[in-house]
Amino acid sequence: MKEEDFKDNETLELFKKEGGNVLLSTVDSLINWGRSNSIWPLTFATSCCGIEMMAAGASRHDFARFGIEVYRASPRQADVIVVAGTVTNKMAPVLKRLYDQMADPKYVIAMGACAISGGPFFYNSYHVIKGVDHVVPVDVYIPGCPPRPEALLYGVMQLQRKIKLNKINDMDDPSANF
Amino acid sequence: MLSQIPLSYFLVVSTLMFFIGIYGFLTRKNLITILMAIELILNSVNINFVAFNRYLYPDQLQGHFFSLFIIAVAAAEAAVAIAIIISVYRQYFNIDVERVDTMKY
Amino acid sequence: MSIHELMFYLFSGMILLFSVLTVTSRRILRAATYLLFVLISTAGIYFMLNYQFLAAVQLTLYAGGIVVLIIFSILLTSHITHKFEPIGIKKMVFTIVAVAAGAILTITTVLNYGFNTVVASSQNPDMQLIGGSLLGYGRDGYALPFEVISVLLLAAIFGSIVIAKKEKSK
Amino acid sequence: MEKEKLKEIILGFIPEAEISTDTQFLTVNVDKGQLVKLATFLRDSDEMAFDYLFCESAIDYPDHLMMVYHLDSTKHRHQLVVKTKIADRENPVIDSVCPIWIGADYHEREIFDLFGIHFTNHYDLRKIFLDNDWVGFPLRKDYTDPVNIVER
Amino acid sequence: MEFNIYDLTSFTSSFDQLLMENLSPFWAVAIEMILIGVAILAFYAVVGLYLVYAERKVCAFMQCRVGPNRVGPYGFFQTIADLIKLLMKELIPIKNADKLLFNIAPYIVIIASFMAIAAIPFAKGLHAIDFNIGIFYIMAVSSLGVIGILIAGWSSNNKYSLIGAMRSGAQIVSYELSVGLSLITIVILSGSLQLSTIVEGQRDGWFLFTGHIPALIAFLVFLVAATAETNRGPFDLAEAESELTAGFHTEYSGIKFAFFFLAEYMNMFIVASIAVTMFLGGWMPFHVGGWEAFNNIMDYIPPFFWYAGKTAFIIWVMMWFKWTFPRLRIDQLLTLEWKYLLPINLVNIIIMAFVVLMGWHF
Amino acid sequence: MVEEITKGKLEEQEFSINMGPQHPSTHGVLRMMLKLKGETVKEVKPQLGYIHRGIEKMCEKLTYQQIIHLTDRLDYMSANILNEAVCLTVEDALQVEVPERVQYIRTIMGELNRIASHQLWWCAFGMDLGALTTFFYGLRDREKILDIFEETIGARLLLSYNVPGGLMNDIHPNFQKKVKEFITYFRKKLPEYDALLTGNPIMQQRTKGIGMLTKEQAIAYGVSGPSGRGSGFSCDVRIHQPYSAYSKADFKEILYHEGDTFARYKVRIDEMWESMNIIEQLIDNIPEGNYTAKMKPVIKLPVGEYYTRVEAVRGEFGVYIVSDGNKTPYRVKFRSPNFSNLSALDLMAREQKIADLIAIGGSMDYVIPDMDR
Amino acid sequence: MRSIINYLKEIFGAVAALFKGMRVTGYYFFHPKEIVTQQYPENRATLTMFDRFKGEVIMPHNENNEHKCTACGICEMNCPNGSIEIISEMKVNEEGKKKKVLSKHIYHLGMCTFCNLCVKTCPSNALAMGQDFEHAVFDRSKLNKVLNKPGSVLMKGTE
Amino acid sequence: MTSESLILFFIVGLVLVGGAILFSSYIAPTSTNLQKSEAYECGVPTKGITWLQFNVGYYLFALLFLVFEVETVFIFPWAVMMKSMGMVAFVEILIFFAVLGLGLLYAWKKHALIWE
Ligand code: SF4
Ligand code: SF4
Ligand code: SF4
Repeated sequence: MKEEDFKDNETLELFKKEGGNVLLSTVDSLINWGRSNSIWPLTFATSCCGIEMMAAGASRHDFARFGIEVYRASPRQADVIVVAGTVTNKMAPVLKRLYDQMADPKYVIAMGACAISGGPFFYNSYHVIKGVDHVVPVDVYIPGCPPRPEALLYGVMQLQRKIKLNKINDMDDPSANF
Repeated sequence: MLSQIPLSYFLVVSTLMFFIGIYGFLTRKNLITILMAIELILNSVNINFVAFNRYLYPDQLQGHFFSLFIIAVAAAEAAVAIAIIISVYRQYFNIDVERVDTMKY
Repeated sequence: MSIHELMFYLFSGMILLFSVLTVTSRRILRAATYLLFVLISTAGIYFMLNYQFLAAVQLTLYAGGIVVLIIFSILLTSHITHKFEPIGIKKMVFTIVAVAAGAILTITTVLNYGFNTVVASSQNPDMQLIGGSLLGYGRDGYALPFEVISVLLLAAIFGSIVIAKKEKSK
Repeated sequence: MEKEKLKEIILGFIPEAEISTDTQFLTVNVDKGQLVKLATFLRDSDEMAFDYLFCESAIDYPDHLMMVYHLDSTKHRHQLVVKTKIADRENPVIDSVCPIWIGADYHEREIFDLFGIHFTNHYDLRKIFLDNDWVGFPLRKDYTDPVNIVER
Repeated sequence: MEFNIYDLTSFTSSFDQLLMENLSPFWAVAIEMILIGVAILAFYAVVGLYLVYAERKVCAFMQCRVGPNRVGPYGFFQTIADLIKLLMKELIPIKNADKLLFNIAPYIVIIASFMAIAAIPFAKGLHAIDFNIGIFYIMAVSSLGVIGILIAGWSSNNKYSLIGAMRSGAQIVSYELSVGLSLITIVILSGSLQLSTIVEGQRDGWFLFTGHIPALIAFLVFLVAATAETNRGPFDLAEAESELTAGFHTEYSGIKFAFFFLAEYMNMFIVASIAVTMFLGGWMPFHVGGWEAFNNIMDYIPPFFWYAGKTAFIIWVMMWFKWTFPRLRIDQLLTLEWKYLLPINLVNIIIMAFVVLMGWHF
Repeated sequence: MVEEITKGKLEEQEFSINMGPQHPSTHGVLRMMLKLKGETVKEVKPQLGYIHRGIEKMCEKLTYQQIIHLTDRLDYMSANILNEAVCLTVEDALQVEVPERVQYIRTIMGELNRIASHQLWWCAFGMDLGALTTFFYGLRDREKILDIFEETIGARLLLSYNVPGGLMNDIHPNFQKKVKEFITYFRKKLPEYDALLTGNPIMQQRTKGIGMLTKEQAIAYGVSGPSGRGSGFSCDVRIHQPYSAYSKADFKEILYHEGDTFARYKVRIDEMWESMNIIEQLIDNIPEGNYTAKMKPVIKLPVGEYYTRVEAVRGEFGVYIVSDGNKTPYRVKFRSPNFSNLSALDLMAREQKIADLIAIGGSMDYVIPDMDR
Repeated sequence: MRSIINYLKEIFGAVAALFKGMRVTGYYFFHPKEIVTQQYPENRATLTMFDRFKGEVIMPHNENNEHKCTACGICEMNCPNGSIEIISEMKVNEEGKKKKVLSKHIYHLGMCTFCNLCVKTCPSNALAMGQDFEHAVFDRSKLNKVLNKPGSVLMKGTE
Repeated sequence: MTSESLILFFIVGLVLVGGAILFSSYIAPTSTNLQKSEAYECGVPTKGITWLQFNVGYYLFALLFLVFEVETVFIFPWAVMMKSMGMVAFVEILIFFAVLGLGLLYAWKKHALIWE
């Protein structure tokens, strides 16, 4: 997919600037190539969006083409946590804990309206977190309710683009600010 | 090539191992560790047998077979020993020798 | 230094080091792991002496069998945070002295004894030979022990089942 | 069985029950003290045989709380609604029907959690949804939570 | 019968000679060792990585999808990307874990598989060590891997790991017997433990065919038991995802986890190699007695390809098992071993001995 | 601590372990506290609320049209049936007669939804048992249904197709053709499910006689739907209180009396066949007409209480609306099948192995957001 | 004897049943035609959504940059989760009447549940469902969209 | 090559694992937070101790395994000789198996082969 077909290139440019706009070395790009092509997700699905995540893994859409099929149940071995579904007040500490227990480098995809902003449960609900970015730092937001599997794939590609900007030695813990 | 190493070296190693085993046997209180010490002792004996066989009667296999049977017997012994340990454990929830013999059956 | 010497020193060093660790380690599973290393090094010595079958038996039965069994029982009876109390200094010194005395005595005897070593062949006894002797009846045959082993094993099965299966005697 | 007949039987058992037949299901209003007695009767008597409690809910009215039990009989295939008022909104207590219909277990825990109604005789009355340190009963009408609720 | 066109023995020995002549013996040996070491390492890495890739592709095809295809042509570099990523992943120190044992465990698992590879004959003359107790040695060494798993599970101080370790302990311990006994059936037929002799013995027909029924039973038993011994589905109870999250390696991250992952595939490779060597004639081409022309054509395919092809087939069958069957429960697993496989095996050995005694084999 | 335990009565000491909230086989965020002895489960304590979203409270603030989109998010696997239930309640209360066409379409959509859900259940159940390929076959076939949904409704999972008084929009012209195609296709594929999983001896051994639930227990706990019918509890609302167009189709209730995991499994497999029967009977007879009845833009229910029971995929779903005459309900209660079904889990899983617990959970087909609401 | 026969029968039955399952997976392995995978990013050019697919809410503009929204606020009211905010101002039109004019129709894509209510209830059909689904962004604020294009005005003849 | 070169394989394995872990631990990013090094248990803090009480049944399998492993070891030399020794070996192994089969039968009958 071509660069200009992607959305939100401006933010990506911004990230590049923040990174000092230094050219990546060969080693960096090799590592980023590895990282971006092997994003193992944690099995973390709380509700409806999880079903579409499963659908994305199934034959029709085949997540595995991106090398992502290795769903790990243990956060130690996962790279990305796809928050697929509503996160409630009771669940938030769990999510945070899971995120904390993941090994660096780690990424978060907020999938679906609930994960982005609480979605349908934004108003009048007493038990829903209004967006998981209050709990963990989110790298990519995929709107939809639920997003269709292609949208998830698209989000993953966005994440890959973001990973490709990383430099080997500026991997600070993003959760330090939290 | 082997002749570069004298037989006595093997014997020294096995002796040391034997006495280390004895040390463990005497100082350890846990039944399982005692079992391990016994395994060390048996092993040192095996080394002796094998070394003797190789250096003294290389054409025969007595030492070799002796070790073989020792290993087999050790296995059977370990099986029974562990069965005993487990049954002791189920009785006392403990496998310290000292505690075990002070407790009443 | 030939490869053989190198290996001998390596293996005997490992044996001694890990045996000491086995009997002194305060964590039981570590002790078992060290024991495993001792046994593997012993197998290494057998390999070096070219008794390959014996070495493999050592690996299978000792390392793969007995140690596994020991680890199993450790998993039941001990917890990861469990440590042995260090033994009293007095007892330790006493034991060490006694053991060292014994060791020195034996070693001096061993070193002073003149073995008439013959290293005619460092041939590996091949399986045909081993099998032949194991099944043979004659002077070098071990057919009887071979069958006795089976009885021994039978006894071990009976014994361990009876002992371990004993229902909770309340 | 028709509503009328059911009504007669129930009235024969508990004369002071208020029964309305013009609603979707036959509705019985009983005093909360007689609830367990009625429930046991409903389950055990052969003509009633209400063995299946398919819904149990609470309603928060401005001056009282109301427990509603929806019953079904797998034998006769008739339905019944039992209602009980709990006048004390501050400290509501009612007998549990858990011993009669074990399926009420979770429903009552839910009601305890969200309405704050205590059930006596319930064997394991814990909060089911919310954290143990959650304050307030969200499904009550007067519940406010400025932290979590964004009003629209 | 002409085999020497692809005989590698002469090549290796002449290489040996070349070194011996030009260097002092110590250095000659040292250089030889280093070369072999590097070769093994490369071989190990390549096989491991590509088995992972193959597994992904195989399961993808069985599941009506295409599998990894975006990293390199047909996703060929997928596992390399995985490797790079895993190498660059944080190694998390676990609180309350027994650090020493926690770190030792992957070594044990990997080294056990390394040692086993040493004795596998890949082609004529292409094996590191030709023990005269070959097959027994492989069995002995590969039985050590389980200790790594037990230690890993126990030292993680994690409940899932502990259950996983316990399970895999019981499992591997049980199935090792069946592996051993089913191999014995073939040893009776071949009369040797040396792998090269065993392979040579299958010159005129693979043992699977010459030993007919008992060999076939032994082969099936071996396949089942070997799948179980390598901890693969449907016997992957130790890491049963739906029950124990990740089983004994729940707490392992990054490259340490990768080693467990790798060891699983290497063990699969090893048992497949054993199966090929013992039952399917190792690197021997497929021969049919009497069909000289056919046999000659078969000889032109290099032995290594025969070996690799057969191994790939066995591995594929094992993958096929994994992706078809539901996982067994622990008690079923043990029942299968102790009440079915083991008695069958014992009887089978007797039958085989009888067959050999009567000379009924081909 | 260790000393205490070693000294204490270890026989009675149990090992407690957590499964969930993040666990591959709890189908969401159920947390189960297990007490184990060895591998044997001594007690299961489900902990709910990890996905409690307060939907009942939210409904009190929303109009009846808006409630629909929240019911979808309860049991998202039977979204269509759930919002049908709300629509039926509102229509009952207002005494609106919906056109027959709407009833037919609702029934067909509901049954398609049921098949889709059972397919997904089959995938998940296979995964729980460790048969990983089932996941792909089930979802592959499910995509065909999703295509039908998407063509008509525009959404794949959360349909929001029913609105009070009718439907959101008319069916797509291709609808009938596609559905028929699907049924021919799926009739061919369903036997594959049997070959892959049902007949498998490993699977049978893992499910037969495991997780027993007798009929009496099922009734007492209110375990309905396929799970209840696996115990012989005849609880199909479609039969006993037919709604929409179910009275026009001829079908039977699938009942098994064994009460074990395998019986529950079989009920679902057979229900897929039966659903296809229903659809086949209805699909050609969809009457012409309007796709919605005349409704006022602002719906106000008369004061009173309304209860509707429908047969959702996982059991009896009930909507209980108390209205005070406003445009928003006074109180809404959803009787969710999973909630009651879950309460029987402890009973079923005791004295079974961990692996059995997973199988039992899989056979009950839990959807956690539906329990937590 | 009976039990031994049963024992053997059991084994053979089990093996046969296992083989049946293997035939299914084996069949698919050897029939790559059965692969149903759609190669998403590669097939973008040919990938078409169903025309009713609900990907996002859009406000169609005609070529003169005109839309139909009268800023009546009905969609805002009907949206179950407040994804729409209408900002309007009072303007005096040519006829001298004060009239509400849309200045911003804010649409929170990150909250929308695609329930279709806004589209359905809009009295002047100003809204529609778009079929784009590639919305993933790095920054959440990018999801708050303004539907009316800058400088757009109300279509003539819309009330 | 002779069996000495086994040590080579050992060393290569050691180097592979050690090198990779060393490399990784130097180059991989690290971060710390309070929860990271705690035991993972589905995202909630662990309660109780990690200690599993297993039944004896479990050990019986291990014990039986050991016994049968000894048996396997002794059958190997026999298997090698079977072809050349013929009848004698056959009879010997029949006796051997008969005795051990008795053991297995005993275990079976005593329900030692049931996992509880
Ligand atoms: S965004 Fe929509 S589909 Fe996703 S979890 Fe939330 S309500 Fe469900
Ligand atoms: S979009 Fe339609 S409903 Fe919304 S403000 Fe504009 S005209 Fe009104
Ligand atoms: S589609 Fe529904 S949720 Fe989205 S903006 Fe329109 S009314 Fe709101």
